[in-house]
Amino acid sequence: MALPFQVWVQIIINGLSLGGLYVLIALGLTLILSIMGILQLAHGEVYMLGAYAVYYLAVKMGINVYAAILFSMFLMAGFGMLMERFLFRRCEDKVLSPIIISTGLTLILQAGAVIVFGLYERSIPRLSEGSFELMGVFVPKDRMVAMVISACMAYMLYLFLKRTKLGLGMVASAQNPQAAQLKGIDPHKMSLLAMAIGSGFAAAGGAMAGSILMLTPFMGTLPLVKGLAIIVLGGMGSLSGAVFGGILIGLIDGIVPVLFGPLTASLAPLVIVIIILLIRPQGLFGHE
Amino acid sequence: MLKIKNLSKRFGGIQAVTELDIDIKERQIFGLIGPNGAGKSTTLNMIDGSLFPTTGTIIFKEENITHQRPCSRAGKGIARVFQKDVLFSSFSARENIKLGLHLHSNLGLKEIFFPWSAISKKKDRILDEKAMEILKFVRLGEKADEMAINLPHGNQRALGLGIAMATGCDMLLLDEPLTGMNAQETDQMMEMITTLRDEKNLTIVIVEHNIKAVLGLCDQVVVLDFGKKIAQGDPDMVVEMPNVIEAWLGAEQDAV
Amino acid sequence: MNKKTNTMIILLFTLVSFLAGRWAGNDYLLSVLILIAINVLMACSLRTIFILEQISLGHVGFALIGAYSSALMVMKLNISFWLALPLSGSICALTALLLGYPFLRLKGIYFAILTFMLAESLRLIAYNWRSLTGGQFGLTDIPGPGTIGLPFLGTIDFDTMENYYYLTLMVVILSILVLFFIEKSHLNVKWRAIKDAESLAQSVGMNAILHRIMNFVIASFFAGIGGALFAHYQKGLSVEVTSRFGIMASIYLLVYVVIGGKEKFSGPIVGTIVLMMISEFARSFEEYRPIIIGFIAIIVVLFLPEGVTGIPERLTRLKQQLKKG
Amino acid sequence: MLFEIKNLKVQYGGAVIIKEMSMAVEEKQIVTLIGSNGAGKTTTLKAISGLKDLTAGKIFFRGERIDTLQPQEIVKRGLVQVPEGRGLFPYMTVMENLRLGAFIKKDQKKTDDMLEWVFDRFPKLKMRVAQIASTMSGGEQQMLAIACALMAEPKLLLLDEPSTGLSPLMVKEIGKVVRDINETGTAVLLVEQNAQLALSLAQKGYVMETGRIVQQGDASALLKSDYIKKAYLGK
Repeated sequence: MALPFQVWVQIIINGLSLGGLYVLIALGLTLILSIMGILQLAHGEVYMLGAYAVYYLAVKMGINVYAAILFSMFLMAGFGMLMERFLFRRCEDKVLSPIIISTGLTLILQAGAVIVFGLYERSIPRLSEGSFELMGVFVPKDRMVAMVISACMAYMLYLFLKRTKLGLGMVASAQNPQAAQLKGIDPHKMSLLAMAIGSGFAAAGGAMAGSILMLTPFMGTLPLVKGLAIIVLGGMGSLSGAVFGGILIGLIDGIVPVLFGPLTASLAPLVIVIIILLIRPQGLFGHE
Repeated sequence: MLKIKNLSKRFGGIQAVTELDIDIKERQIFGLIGPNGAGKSTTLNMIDGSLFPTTGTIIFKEENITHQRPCSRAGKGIARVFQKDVLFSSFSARENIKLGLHLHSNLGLKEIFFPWSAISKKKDRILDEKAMEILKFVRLGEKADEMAINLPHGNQRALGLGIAMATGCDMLLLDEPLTGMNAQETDQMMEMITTLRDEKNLTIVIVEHNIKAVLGLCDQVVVLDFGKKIAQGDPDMVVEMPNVIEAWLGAEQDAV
Repeated sequence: MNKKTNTMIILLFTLVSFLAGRWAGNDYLLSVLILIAINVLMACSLRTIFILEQISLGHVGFALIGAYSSALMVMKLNISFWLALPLSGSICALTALLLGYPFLRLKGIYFAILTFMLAESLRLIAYNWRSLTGGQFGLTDIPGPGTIGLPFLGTIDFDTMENYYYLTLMVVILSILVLFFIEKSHLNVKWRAIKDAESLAQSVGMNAILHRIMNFVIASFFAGIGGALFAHYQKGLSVEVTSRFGIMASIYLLVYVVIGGKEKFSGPIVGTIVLMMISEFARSFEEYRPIIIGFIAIIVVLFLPEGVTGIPERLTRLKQQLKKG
Repeated sequence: MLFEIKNLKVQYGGAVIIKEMSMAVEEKQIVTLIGSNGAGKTTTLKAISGLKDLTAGKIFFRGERIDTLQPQEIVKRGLVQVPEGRGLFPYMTVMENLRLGAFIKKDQKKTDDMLEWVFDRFPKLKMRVAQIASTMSGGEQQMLAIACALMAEPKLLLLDEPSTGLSPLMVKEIGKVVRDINETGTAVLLVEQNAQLALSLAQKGYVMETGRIVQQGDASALLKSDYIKKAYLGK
């Protein structure tokens, strides 16, 4: 495609910053899926609530944006743990019941957000003002900051899961829950931890999206759809798959609409997922 | 009956089966033995079609079936008794056998969608009789209407054998049929397997660890190790071979 | 609940819905009844997928295909409504056939995710394909079935609300009967066998993937019919996130099935009617409706996992336990 | 008495899986529980390690009642199980699996010492610390599973059918390992279908059939009894 070089840089950076957001969502979903074995369809609403929490903290109460984001992450982590303790833990099966419960939550939280926050769009203060020049293109700083934060968080999660005993215990619980229990790993504790980390990540994602885009009660649906595509694409419960898939889908969303128009863009993720699943049914990074 | 030529299978980086040649004659009871992870199950999976080989061919009754799905192989006369999914758990024993019979039930569209019509009922009665015959053979005649899931373990395995018989197969693949059975159940199962060959003229392929059963049943065995054939022949002879002893049986019969 | 109950509930549904049409009297109530009837069909066809232990979160995706294809056929190709209706179902069936192989190799949660993506992608396509679907403004002025002369009944104008209701009801009941026949047929026996032990089923000669695709195709056909009926009732289509074709609509359907009870054929019928009635009674506090449905969904799943149609069995079990002491 | 089960009963749904059973393990003993599939052996083990709720009965370990405890609490008290199917973490390395074996141990240094000890005992594992567990052969996996359990320094080791699916050669190896472990002072409860193996290793044996203990006593005596010979050894 004969696009000017600057446009290329621009859309790739857009894609990567979207990708960063998607990675945060997908990591949370994957963590919850692999450790608890459930599909958390209210994850998008946690993202939405996380963003609104930052809005209230930063705009209404005047707290520093970064402090507000941190606070919102802890708040949502707590909310996630409550969901695990009082809803998901009580499900009899792992597939259908959590789907219904989390969709029930989606209905409640979305409608609740409409009632409490109203339908008008709001925004969170930017993470950073101004822009800088990169290869002849002006890149808004807030996007770069968002990308860096996502990358750091993903790396910290990796270190936690690989290097700490608790993290290793979580991965173990995902691979063989019963054996993990026999090693003295409490599955409920691991589920609580997964929900806490996942929800915290979603809150961070929501806050960053809120500073780049707008806040609405329905803002959670899109990232949920993307997050789900990513976890199928990346491979069932694979964290590296989530990172790779997130960046890939982000780039597609950044590049394809500009190159081929919105119609192709709306079909692209599905087609790519189907093609990859035809070649590798377990996803890119999944185990057989 | 079944010819396997130059069969290989790779999973990612692991070579599960390497250049395997096997020739199974009619009415043979053929044993596939070897240590765990030697490629026995993989081979069985390629014979029944749940896995396709990387290279090589499988010929059954003069026909190349290498890339046919399990359901079409069932139509050609290959049936399998599984180790795990032995039976249809939410059906009764009789219905289990009838599901095995389904290839021979000759149901037309009309009977499929109108099971209460007179013709369907008549065909159903014929199926019931056939099913009872098979149930009696596997010694479950009295338990025809019990739910399969509630049967004791030994009965479940027998029912699995019955389902496979019901397909009217010529070749039966048995995946560790004796695992988890006590001596009495083992004897019964072995007797049934021999009868199947002698009276029903079936060719039988067995994967089994129980060395006594292998010696007692098989006419011919192939020993696999690391995906390769290391020995073939008469079972009594094979278990004396030094490389088989080293790889599989262990040096002497001390502790066990 | 014994086996006769399913038949009873279908009969009762038929009878009551015919009478309801007479009693309704005004267009508003009739429109509610039409939506209930369409949703009953959607929920029943969704349950068909459940028989093979799959969960579809994208059932409205097929309704969308059905709705748009029927509307476009009538509007752009001048095909008669009576032909467009079955054709739109067939287009859905064809789509399901094409998607069946890549989709149905996945099970459980992953199939659910794929169907979820499908529905959302279809919605976005309808939103972005302006030349065909009118984009965000959607299609307007979709013609109804019009006037037709029928033997014994004379000329009937199906564009009136009451007549369209009866037409919808006829199509819905006919479809439910077909689904019920399938439920009672040997096809369903095979599906249950495949659900129990897929590899064994294949080993006795059942083509599992073919059966899975067939099941998906049948369910999608009726979803398409439902969508087409909706298109010609609503006379206009839109694909906003909050519309009938958004993800939320799929979720509502799933909730109807589960709350009614997925194990029983009559489950989705009962679930849809009960929930849509509750939702209708809550009309005066519009904003709170999703919250009410959400709470009901959570409570039913936690405390009554077999759904409403499972209550009688639960009571019998309780009685037995009480007798035992 | 190190370990004791009193009048255990386990029900699942409507079915009674274990009707009534009692058994005991003394310090430093190898005790075996044999029986065919469906006799209730695995359910018994699950009940012991807290994975299944008891309908009735009591379980004692070192004088303490443990049937009301969570699985992780039971492990902390020194009762460690190697479940059927080995209970490894398939996509983790040998080293990670071993470290997880010591999950309940707080002291990092002690874990490292324990690791050395285990490597002395299983030199083959030391060469393969970076290998992914699922790529090992069945026998090696069984060894790794036992090694993992030892990392938790058990007082009583429960082994659920360690010989299943293994070749006769591997079965012998397992037998040796069990004897070795026992010589270091760890009591072992061995659940097996392979009666020959189990009874030749153990000092005491219990025979379970359809949810009940039908025979018990000295292992060597059981091995010679007509009942065992007929039902389990096929002689």
